[in-house]
Amino acid sequence: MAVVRRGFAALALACLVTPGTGLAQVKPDAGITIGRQMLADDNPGELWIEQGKTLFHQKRGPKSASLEQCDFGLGAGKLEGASVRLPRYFSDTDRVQDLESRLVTCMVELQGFKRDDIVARAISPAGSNGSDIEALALYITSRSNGMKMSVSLDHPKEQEMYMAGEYLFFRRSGQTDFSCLQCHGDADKRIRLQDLVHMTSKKGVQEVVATWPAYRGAHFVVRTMQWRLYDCFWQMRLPELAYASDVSIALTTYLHYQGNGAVIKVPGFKR
Amino acid sequence: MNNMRRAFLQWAGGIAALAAAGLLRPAQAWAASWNKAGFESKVVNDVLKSLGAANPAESKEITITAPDIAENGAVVPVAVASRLANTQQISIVAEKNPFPLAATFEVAGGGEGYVSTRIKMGQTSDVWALVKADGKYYVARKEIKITVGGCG
Amino acid sequence: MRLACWTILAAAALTVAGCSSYPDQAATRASAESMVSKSFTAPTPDLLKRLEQDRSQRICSKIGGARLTQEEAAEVVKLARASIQYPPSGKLAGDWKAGEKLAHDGAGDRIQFGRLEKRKENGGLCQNCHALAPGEINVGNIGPALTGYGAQRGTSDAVAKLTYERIYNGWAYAPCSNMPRLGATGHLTPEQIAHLVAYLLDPASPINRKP
Amino acid sequence: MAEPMKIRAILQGDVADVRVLMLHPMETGQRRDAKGELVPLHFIQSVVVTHNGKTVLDAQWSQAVSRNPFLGLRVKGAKAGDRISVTWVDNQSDKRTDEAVVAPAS
Repeated sequence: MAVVRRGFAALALACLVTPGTGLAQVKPDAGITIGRQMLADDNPGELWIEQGKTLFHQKRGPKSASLEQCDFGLGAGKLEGASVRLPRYFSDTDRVQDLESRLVTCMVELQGFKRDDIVARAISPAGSNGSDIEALALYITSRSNGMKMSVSLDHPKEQEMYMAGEYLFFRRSGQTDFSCLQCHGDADKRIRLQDLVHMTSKKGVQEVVATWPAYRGAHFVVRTMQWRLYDCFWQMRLPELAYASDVSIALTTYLHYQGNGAVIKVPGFKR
Repeated sequence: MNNMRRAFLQWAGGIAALAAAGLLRPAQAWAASWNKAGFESKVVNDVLKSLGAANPAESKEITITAPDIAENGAVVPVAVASRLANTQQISIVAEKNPFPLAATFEVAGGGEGYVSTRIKMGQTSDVWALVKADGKYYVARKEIKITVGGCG
Repeated sequence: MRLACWTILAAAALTVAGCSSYPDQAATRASAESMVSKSFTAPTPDLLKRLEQDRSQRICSKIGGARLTQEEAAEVVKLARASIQYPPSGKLAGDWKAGEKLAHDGAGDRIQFGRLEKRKENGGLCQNCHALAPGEINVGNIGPALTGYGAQRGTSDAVAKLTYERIYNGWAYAPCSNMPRLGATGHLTPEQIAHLVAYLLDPASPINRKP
Repeated sequence: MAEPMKIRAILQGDVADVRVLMLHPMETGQRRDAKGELVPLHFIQSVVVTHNGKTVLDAQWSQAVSRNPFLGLRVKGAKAGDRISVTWVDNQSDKRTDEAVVAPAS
């Protein structure tokens, strides 16, 4: 009985205090950071910016039009500073849209692409040359490099998206009982060796919103926020997050608003 | 170093694609100079033989900069700096790779004894920096641990 | 700390948005749940059910990770206790070698590109969040280190039972903790959990090796 | 078709720090594609770097160099405005040359 009580106490304590106390944990940090720094200093993601620029100005699609007439919130074709205000409400679609869902809208409306085709190709296979949207999203976001994230919630639909995003961030479901909080609710946590961003801290969430799209070393392509969210739900064993869906936009609205003030610096470099 | 890193963020001026023809040797000439025997060697000893580098001497004048632990074996950054006088050639060898010799760099003219690249590693292994200086071969080694990245 | 942080953020949000037009909790919940129902795809409709929350998950989804009330905590514990099932054999400690393999297996049952990841069995996921045998580097730290688990606690039936239950449904002891209810949600079978218990307790298991 | 490289060359004293990113699959010949078919061996075999037309680095690579390769080197006796040219050739005889001008330290 005493053993049970001691065992229980130890376990209960372990749940209350920061894990890692008591038992020696391997601290792999020092030997890893130099590698991360070497990779981040020379980021192959840079190679996609030019591609995105070309795609933006090229006449493409059934309507043979460029994206120069696409309005990302600051007027047709105005890209400087557009990303730092996204997601935002757009009256023409009567929706709150993030950069990627707005790109889909423009590729459909201006260029005549089929929505289903774009969405199906939006996230490229690992080890490929990447998708049009990945290159475009990087190019457009890079035009806000050095600028501060400043998402507003002035429109009621922006508020609604933010509130939904917050609710979803903490919503646990599925066979792992995960919400975003389980992995991203504390500082200095890792899944295996991979550092997890502490998203309920200002610094952590700013690091996130400032560095996507990013070059993903393990995939050899540029990845976007839509992919980041999709991949989290995959690990959580949940169904597949639909590209540019409201859940993705709500979570992005929540995170970007929390990250207001972050200075954009893309492409980021992720493991 | 920080200043330098910041400076790199500004791309050096105009980058122009050149019509390659005038500057290039024909492809055949390249294939001939490529160290086929070395790159197809399956053990380090054969790599050394292919280079004429049997029994290289350990040297503290060679520095390998690389992580102790690489998160992604597909992209392991490795930089080699040689302070040996008259450094002519630097090879990077991953001992336990199926084909250990990853790359050989001939340093000529104004080239300093420094190269940096990224290699694939199948498993935890010693990485060798094999340096030819003044006609002789020297070596430094560093173990790099490879972990399987991701959650899968 | 987290609660305080959240309160400040919420206050800031309210100030910006203006209280009058701010959606209330029920409205937010309704709009977010409606988004959930329209934002996911799966190869078969039954897999979409994974998005539905059970009673405990609902209680454990407090915004900002806010504290549970005493009643809520008691309800989660009660539901958890009732959920726990034991292997038909009654043996709570199985084969530590099988457990070791499971502990280092993070795959199984994920959905990607319109396909369900079908395997003989799901991985135990332990390595993702817990330090395991001494010297292992590729381990997470979301959960407490399990290094020396059995060496510290012994191998009594009581320890085995407690360990089994903590894996099957840890919310019976720590309601709404980060630890997935691996047995209760069906991620692992009772037999698999018994293998994990053996891996944690057996003196021969690498996890109990002296560092 | 070969995509442009990114070349940065920044002066540090009289040494130009040169950093090159290339877009290339660097296929090992062992990888299978989505259809389960082996992707043929396809990798950069040679990289030559010149400084004002004079060769300063002549590299031979195997398929063990990572996809989307990086090459860093240092060129002694460089001045702002000098030309750095990089040429790669792969085992399928595809090739690419790009050039950059050495920028002063900022």
